[in-house]
Amino acid sequence: MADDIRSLTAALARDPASIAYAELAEALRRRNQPDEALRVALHGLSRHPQHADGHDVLARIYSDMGDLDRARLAWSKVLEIAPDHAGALKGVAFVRFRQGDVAAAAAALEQALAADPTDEAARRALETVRHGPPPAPPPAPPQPATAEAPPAAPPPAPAAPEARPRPAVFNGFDRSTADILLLDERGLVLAGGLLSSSGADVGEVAAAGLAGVSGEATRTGEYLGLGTWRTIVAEAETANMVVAPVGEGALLLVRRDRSMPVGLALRFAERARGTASAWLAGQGA
Amino acid sequence: MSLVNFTTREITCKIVYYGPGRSGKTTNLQYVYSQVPADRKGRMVSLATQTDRTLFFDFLPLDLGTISGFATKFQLYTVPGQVYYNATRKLVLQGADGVVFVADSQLRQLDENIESLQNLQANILEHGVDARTLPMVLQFNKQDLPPELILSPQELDDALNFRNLATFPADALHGVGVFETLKGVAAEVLRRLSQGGAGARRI
Amino acid sequence: MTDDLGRALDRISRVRGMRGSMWVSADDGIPVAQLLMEGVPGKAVAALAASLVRKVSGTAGAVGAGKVRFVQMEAAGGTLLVALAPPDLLVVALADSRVNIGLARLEMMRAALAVTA
Amino acid sequence: MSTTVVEPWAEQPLLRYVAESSARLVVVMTSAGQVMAQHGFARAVDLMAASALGAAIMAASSALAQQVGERSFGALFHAGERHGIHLAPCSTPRGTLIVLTVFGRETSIGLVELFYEEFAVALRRAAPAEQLREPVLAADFEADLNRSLSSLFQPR
Repeated sequence: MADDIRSLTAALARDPASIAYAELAEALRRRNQPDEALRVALHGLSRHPQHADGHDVLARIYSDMGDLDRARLAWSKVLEIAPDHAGALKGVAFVRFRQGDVAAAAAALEQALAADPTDEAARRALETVRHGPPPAPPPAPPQPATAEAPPAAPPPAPAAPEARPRPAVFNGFDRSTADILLLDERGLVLAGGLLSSSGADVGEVAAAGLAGVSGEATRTGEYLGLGTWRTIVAEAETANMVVAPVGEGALLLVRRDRSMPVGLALRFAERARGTASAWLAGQGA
Repeated sequence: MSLVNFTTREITCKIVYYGPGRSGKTTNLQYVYSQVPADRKGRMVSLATQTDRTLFFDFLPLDLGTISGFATKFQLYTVPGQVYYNATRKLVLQGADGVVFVADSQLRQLDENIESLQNLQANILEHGVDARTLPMVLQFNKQDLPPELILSPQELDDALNFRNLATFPADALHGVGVFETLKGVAAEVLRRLSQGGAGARRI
Repeated sequence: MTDDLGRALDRISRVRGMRGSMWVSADDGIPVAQLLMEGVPGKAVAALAASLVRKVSGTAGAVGAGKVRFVQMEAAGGTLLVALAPPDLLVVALADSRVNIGLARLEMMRAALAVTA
Repeated sequence: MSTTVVEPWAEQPLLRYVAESSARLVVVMTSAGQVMAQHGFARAVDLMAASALGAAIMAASSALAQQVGERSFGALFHAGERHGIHLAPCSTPRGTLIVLTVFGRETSIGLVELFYEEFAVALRRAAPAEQLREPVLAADFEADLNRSLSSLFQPR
């Protein structure tokens, strides 16, 4: 047993009511022992239900286990106790972002930055949420901060994953494939690519967001008696976006510069939909 | 907090009837309501369940006329007794100027009385008020029941009266001791006011 | 204010193929003013249109397209049109497939501009 | 997130309502605050406080409605910074139930209200008629309240 775990376990044995449980749970979590970490955290929290850092560690454990809903609930519990808890705000942002709610993710990160403008990790995460690839899980503070001592600066977020090579379905399509993306209804990229103005690959960010758009469009069509939807066009400040379903359950996103008239962008999207549909058929999708 | 208006010489005080479930809190208010003339009382509001368990509070506004030169108005409240409703009970206690603790004299309810007194203590503390400064009286209700079922006022006093409060034996159903209790708590509140304390002191 | 909103809805509703138009509070997704033909579920239109626009705006922001100003959803049985009037109003219109989208869009963008000017 | 019911008929309508409205917390309760079904609560003590307060708010607003000559208010909506609260009565063959919904910024009052109306219809259709339970003795009233609470948190 690692020595930090041994000493923390001893400290807890000496004083079961101490809040060292949070440090022990975090240490167990880092050594990839989520079940023990969970047991220690829950036991500690039953004694200290209002211990923000304890709920923060619990949220990380759930996040590691892939239970994002429970992680979000635990982080929002932290925020009830300590509204500007940086770890929790970044945690909520991470979960939101993974669940495709980009706006809520950005809001949480903006709040973290408002609370601590020097928080570099939050700034980079916000940049990524707004323009770049999805952020890595929030870096854990080395040890849970006591109320007085400000949390130590967490290690910097790992470098953004490099753009993986994708099937060149749309090559030769109006000279560039930087504006066409093919994704499945679960929000995973199939082909094409999308770069932000700064050149970052925002394909996965778009894919995550569009899964939500497509679900809402389907529901809206049903409830308003409009039937199945064919296209969604969004005119924004610097670009127009066209979203269209392709075949059984795939989605196409086409982004064209504002200078191209909407009508033309729609025609362009129609052509791209044909190409994508043929390619998917070829893939037996 | 009681509203004391020295220019118009008016006082409005909030009195809360507290105690375990079915100890007779609502019965106290219903008897007062039945006896006070129409021009001296407002409409009684009872937020109760269909089975007449107090869910949130009963409320009875009273005008007791002039006491030592002040036109005195009382707002009588009761709280729900069940543990289940602690969240709402706590709200009603907010800003109370005086408390009537209605104890159920039945022997088998002694634990509930003690638990409710401790709950009162905890809820007062949570409002940041020092319980020792809050005017309070004890009512030993249901003294009309057969002696073998109940504790005597003396036994109840020993078991519950840690703060040497004024106590009032009562049979609220038939109105015995109800007005004595109300006058008792009113006197405590007004005495505290005359000592310059604006009702319960915030700690 | 409300008669300006009402007049704008009048103009929008005169576009051929229009089934109804309404002002919606963007955050709450509830109708503020409406001019609907019989049978158009105003509450549903407001709630769903606002939700769709919020999701589209989130994605547009994430891919660097900036603030969304107009959204149109074409479906087999009709079209949903939304013009954004920041900070918190939407002009929403429900039309059948024959609608002249260009004209409807123009009236809606003009209405949105007028109310934010 | 856990969705548990005291009586099975409420489960499907509640699951659909939670999915469509994206509500974070939902409580279906009697007008006395006795819980029939819940979504999102991890601890019984939180659910007990929420249902007691929800029932109390409904009781207070109904009393206020009568004072101003209204039969009773429909839905109540509290807009908060990060959460909204929707509270509404729902008449069913089992008597009037109260539905408390807490939702975040990922949805809106418009959507909650839209899918609450559907939920109320589904509850009305699914609820079996009130079995003529013998009236709960005053002494057992609290036990009755706690019985449904504990059944919601039994290990499955």
